[in-house]
Amino acid sequence: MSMDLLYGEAEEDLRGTLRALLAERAAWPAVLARTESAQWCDAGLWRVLAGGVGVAGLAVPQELGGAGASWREAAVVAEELGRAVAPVPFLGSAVLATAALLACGETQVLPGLAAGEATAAVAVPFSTAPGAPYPASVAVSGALLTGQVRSVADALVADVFLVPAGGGLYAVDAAALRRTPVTSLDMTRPLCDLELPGVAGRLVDSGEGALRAALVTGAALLACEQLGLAERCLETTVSYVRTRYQFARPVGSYQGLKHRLADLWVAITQARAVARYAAGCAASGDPDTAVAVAVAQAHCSQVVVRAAEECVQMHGGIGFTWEHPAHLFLKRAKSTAIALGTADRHRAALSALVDLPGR
Amino acid sequence: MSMDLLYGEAEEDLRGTLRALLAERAAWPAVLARTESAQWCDAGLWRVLAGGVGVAGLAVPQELGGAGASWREAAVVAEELGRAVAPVPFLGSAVLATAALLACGETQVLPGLAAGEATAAVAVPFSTAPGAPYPASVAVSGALLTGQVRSVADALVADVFLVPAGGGLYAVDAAALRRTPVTSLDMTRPLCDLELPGVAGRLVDSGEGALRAALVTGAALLACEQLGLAERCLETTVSYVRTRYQFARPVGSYQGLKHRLADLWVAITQARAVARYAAGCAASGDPDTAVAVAVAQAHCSQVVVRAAEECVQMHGGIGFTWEHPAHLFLKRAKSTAIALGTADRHRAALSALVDLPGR
Amino acid sequence: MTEPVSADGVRRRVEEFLSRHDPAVLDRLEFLRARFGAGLAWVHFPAGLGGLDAPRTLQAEVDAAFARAGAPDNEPRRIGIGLGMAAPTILAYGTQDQRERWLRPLWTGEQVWCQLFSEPGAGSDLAALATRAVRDGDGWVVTGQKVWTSMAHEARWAILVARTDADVPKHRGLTYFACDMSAPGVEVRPLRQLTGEAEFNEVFLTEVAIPDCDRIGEVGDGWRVAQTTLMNERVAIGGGALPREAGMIGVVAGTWRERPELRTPGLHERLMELWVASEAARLTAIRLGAQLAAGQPGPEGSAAKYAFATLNQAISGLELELIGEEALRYDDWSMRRPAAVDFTGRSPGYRYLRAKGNSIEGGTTEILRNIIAERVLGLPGEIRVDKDVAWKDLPK
Amino acid sequence: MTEPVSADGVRRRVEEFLSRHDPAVLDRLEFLRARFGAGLAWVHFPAGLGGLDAPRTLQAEVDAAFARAGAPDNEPRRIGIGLGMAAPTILAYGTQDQRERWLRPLWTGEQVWCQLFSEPGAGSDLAALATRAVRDGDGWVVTGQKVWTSMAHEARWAILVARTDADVPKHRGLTYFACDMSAPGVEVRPLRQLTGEAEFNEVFLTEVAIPDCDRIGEVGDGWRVAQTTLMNERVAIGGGALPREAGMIGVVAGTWRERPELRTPGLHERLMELWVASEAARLTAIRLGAQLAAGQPGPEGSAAKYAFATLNQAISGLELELIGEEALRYDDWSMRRPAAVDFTGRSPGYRYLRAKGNSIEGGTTEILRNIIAERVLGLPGEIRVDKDVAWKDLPK
Repeated sequence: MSMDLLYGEAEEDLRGTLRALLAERAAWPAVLARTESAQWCDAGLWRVLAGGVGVAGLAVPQELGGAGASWREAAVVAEELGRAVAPVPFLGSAVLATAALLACGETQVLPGLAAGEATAAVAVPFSTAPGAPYPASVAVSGALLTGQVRSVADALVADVFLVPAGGGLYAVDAAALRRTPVTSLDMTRPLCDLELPGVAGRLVDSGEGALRAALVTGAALLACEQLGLAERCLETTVSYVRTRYQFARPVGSYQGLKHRLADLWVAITQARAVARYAAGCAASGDPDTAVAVAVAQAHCSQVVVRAAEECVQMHGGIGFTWEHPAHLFLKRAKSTAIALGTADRHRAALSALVDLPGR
Repeated sequence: MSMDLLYGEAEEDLRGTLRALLAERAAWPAVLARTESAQWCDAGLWRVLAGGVGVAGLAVPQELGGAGASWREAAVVAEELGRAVAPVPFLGSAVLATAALLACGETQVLPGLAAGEATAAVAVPFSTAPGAPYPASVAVSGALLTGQVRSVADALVADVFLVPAGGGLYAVDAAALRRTPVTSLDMTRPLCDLELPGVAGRLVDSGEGALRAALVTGAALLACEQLGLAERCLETTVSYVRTRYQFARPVGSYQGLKHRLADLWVAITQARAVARYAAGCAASGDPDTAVAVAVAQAHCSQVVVRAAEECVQMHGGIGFTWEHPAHLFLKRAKSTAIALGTADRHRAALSALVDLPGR
Repeated sequence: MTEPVSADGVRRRVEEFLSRHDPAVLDRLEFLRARFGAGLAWVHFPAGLGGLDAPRTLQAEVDAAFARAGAPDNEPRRIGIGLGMAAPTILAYGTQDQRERWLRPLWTGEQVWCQLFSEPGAGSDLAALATRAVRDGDGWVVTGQKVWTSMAHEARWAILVARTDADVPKHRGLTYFACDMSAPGVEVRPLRQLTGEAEFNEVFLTEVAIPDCDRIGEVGDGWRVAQTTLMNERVAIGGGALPREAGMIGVVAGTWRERPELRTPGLHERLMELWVASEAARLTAIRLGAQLAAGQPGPEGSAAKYAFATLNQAISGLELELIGEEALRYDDWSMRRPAAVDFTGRSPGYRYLRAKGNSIEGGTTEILRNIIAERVLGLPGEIRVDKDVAWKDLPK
Repeated sequence: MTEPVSADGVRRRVEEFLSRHDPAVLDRLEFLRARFGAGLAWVHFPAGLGGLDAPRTLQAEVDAAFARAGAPDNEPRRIGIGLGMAAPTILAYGTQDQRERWLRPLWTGEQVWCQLFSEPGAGSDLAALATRAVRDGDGWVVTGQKVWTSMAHEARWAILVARTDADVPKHRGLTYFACDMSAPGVEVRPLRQLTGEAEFNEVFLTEVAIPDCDRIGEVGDGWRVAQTTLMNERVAIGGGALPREAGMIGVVAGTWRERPELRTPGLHERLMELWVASEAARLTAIRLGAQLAAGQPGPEGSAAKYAFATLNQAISGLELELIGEEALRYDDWSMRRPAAVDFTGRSPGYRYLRAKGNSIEGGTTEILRNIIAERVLGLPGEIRVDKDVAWKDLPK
């Protein structure tokens, strides 16, 4: 078992760098303004993150242009980007697509992703759980792929798509397929519908392994993103209730709110342990990874939604408005709770893994 | 739909009579003391209730010696006896057995029960849900019944047993079978194991109808008992937290407790509506009875346990001791939540009744 | 006309009125003004002010009779604040001149009213409000910011509470006014919600002149006058016997039945729990209605609102998990200006987001729980630190 | 012997000691006294008081070496209050005479200690306690009632906090004593719990004479001394890396696996939720342990205790619903006097009932949540009405 659940010094340094950068480049008013612009993705920020800080290649070996670190370090990036609800394609490209390509030993696309020169997306609905049936919406005929895929994350800016079809995985040039932007619940990570009108693909995996690895790793890192966002919600709320007065007292002095915030803090402390464990397992290829990821997603999906809902509620009227960041947190939180499998699907997966069958 | 959810004047009178009587005859110190005596049942109290007030015959027609009222009035009795955790065989004899005999038109035993001269019990484990498979632990061979039944409620004092066997229901004289008292979680309604070593029985129902009617009616009235007990828990707790000082303030002035008690009050207010509706449906043979009973049990079983658990917790140390009534409430509450089907079994029954299948 | 009118008397008047005023022929506004004049607007109001001093319970029958005759109505949803909150307050505290000026156009819908109570700094603690009204010759000059004002962009009049004395404890320094929304210095801006829409407005008051004849009630008596308004707001909640599966639970139950491929055992358990909770809330509302009809008013109104908010939020949250991929999409973020909430006409994502407001608007769940704990259960109130402190000295 | 002893030095001393003291031959008490005398009782204590001024972290190694050699131990569970709470306090605040009198028989188990802090009227608000100690010549006379005292019926000594001045605010009028439990006027009665057992006692003190030489710390300084005791209580919580499914969840998971006939879809969902919650709590405890080892102590101890209580209660409640009919039965209501809680040795009903104490004993969940809210999140404290009020004038 991968039992080092703390953060190392290098990880804390990375966090410090990211937090300072995101505070400057992805403060919430800018993030909110961007949701109403034509460019959801902050390409400039992504250049700094991927090209400068090197967040896209952390888990990629050095010989493929990466940093040769692991998913543990990438998990710290997920936490910080989650905190900031930052509009960059980290999860889709640097986690899902990268994990898929690493799993199948692909070497053409990967170096470009690791260097931040290109981005890729796995062409599955963002709601796909790691244990879901292999997608069947794209058919292979000859060397051509035909079909469509709905609600793909980080797809609007992707250069390459990894398309599951016919039981394998194909790399497809983005220019070859049609993208239709989707009005999305999470405006900071809008989705996209894909149509493949008989396009050429390059087979990168002839089996299911790469896709499964991508979804499992993605779910682990998504839990870390949820952790970061939940912390942001709690901090925002705590700082509000300390300064908001009602009946001549800070509302944070009322025990009803205090107890709920204490409960939330306990849940987030647990979220840190389970998310850290899942990331550690994914990093080391631990045999316990499937259990760790299911636990992390089952727990963190609930915690992040609760944190965001309490953030709205405890802000009262202002939290219900467009001009306060709480709704950005709420929409991201609820979307992540559905992404890569809902909590109840992860519990169902767990029940098979730990021999607690439903009937 | 039986939509009169209020209490009539006669019902309020009945409640007043019972509450005064029980305050005098079944105050908690006496109830607690009796749990450690050899006689769990307060025979004197039951004589007054059944013979004097006439609680055992409320739902029995006048021509069979009853009061010719209905299960609605009996429900008020269940509420008040639940409040008092009174050690009398009302639920087992005046509800379960009486409902069974009414359903099959039996006329020999019923008048005695209605008059309070005898008591009866339905020989099923107290945990049996209305929709459970027909019991198979007693076999019929010739005219003799052989087998055993575990954990029967109100059986220690019963004169007659109604034994489901061979797909029908038999009346068996209590003297003919062996009773073994069970150390029970609910010390105010201890259970009993029965052994039937080949005893004669009189067939009173050749089908399943009487038993089903008994269990459905029993579950409706049990919800009313739970309502009464939940109210008692809330009242006891509220009066304690108003007078218990910590940090020079009544603990009931802390918002953490206030909000939990407010939530509990809301849940109990809802319990009253659903229990009342279930009793009304049972009284009128409404086609919605099965739904009403499943809703009432699913809701009230959870509410009564929560009320009792909060009662223990909010009393702090004193609530954890033997010398405070909170534990009597807790043990009764949790036992009723298992009796006649747990909440989750009632929800499962409901899912079929309202066309919301699980898969 | 000062003695109360009997039920038969009311019915006869309706018949007579309809026989003389053909809704198919008369102009809509003319018809409504005539109905008001005949005392058939709100029959429990005094004669001469649209009523007949008749029992309030007859109103439903009157409305039904007019509806059957094909008469135009006064679009009650559009003028809800006027009908429900301003009118009872004007009746209770207004001068005869004010009643005669305001009540008829209010009822006919010629003049829409809105409510200028809440402020950014005074949410649950309404009495802490900071909008100032300063004496200026024969009138007042009002400056401040109000928020959560529905219909402000269509309103001609507002009921307004402002601070006229900052040197006394907060409840004692307030005065109640009617504010002409077309007066100089009144600026209305839409307030966009997390759903993308703007049901409400912010209203900025910059040295708005209000003549003293538009003051309602005594100077310094605004808190008491406002209580009448707010009590009438709460009466509106609760009410009718809805059928089983009405509301949010029906939507998700329908999806469950129609789309078996979405079902999972885990969601089934939560669905059934929420179905039971919805049915319990429904039966409780029916019981509350029966109690009110039987003259046993209780504080269950607060509980009903609280239960409704909690259920709406839980059910809409479940719905998103049930539909999975589709829940990641939204119907429309554009800034619409709806007149009312539409829970069933829009997407599941909208329901989820809009339901978040149910536990904030019209009394937060925290305040409702305080009310239940203190007024129903008799638990002690919070220690108050704002008693007997001049408003200007309160921490804010 | 006043300079700190190194790890090697400690190891060498253990070897030497064991070579000279054969546990197979020596009398148990003689052996323990000799071990104390050699400074190998608690190596971080000072020389001459059973220790060697060595790092505390070496203790586990020493204990393991003694265990390997088949040495008798001092039955640490039986004397937990002495070891965990009395000894650190005596060391911190006791006089040299007191340390020499009490620490050796405390450590060897010759003298069991108990704790006389809680009172019926002072639960979470310990500083409000009412037991009075009145000066009487050279000593004190103590009268009052204490509660929740485990091991009082076997104890020779108690640590006691009593009020020596009722005219000052509550925290300032307390003094800390050691109380001889064999003194006249000390009466111990078993306190029966809702499980039927009596783990604890009530202790009635009626004019108990305590010589001034048994006072620990200054007069009026009892609250500060008691903090040392209580902090050492809290350190005990948390700790080791337990395997998956350790504790209550393992019991119910075992039943689930062994008895498929009990399974229902609804209970399955709850089981899985609690399994996830248990695993989350377990990983959190492991992380806490690693943080403590890495010298990052945090307030997570309170959170761990709270999570443990909540889980134990939820899981044991689920277990009863799972086993259904059997849950209606109980194993034994007789008034046993167990030395410690036995969650796995008894029936599911016992687990359910005993777990109710987990959210009360050693800090209620309400107090733990206050601690987290105020000390971790920095939220404002409750308005205090007991500051600067003489104890005798406080409402009670």
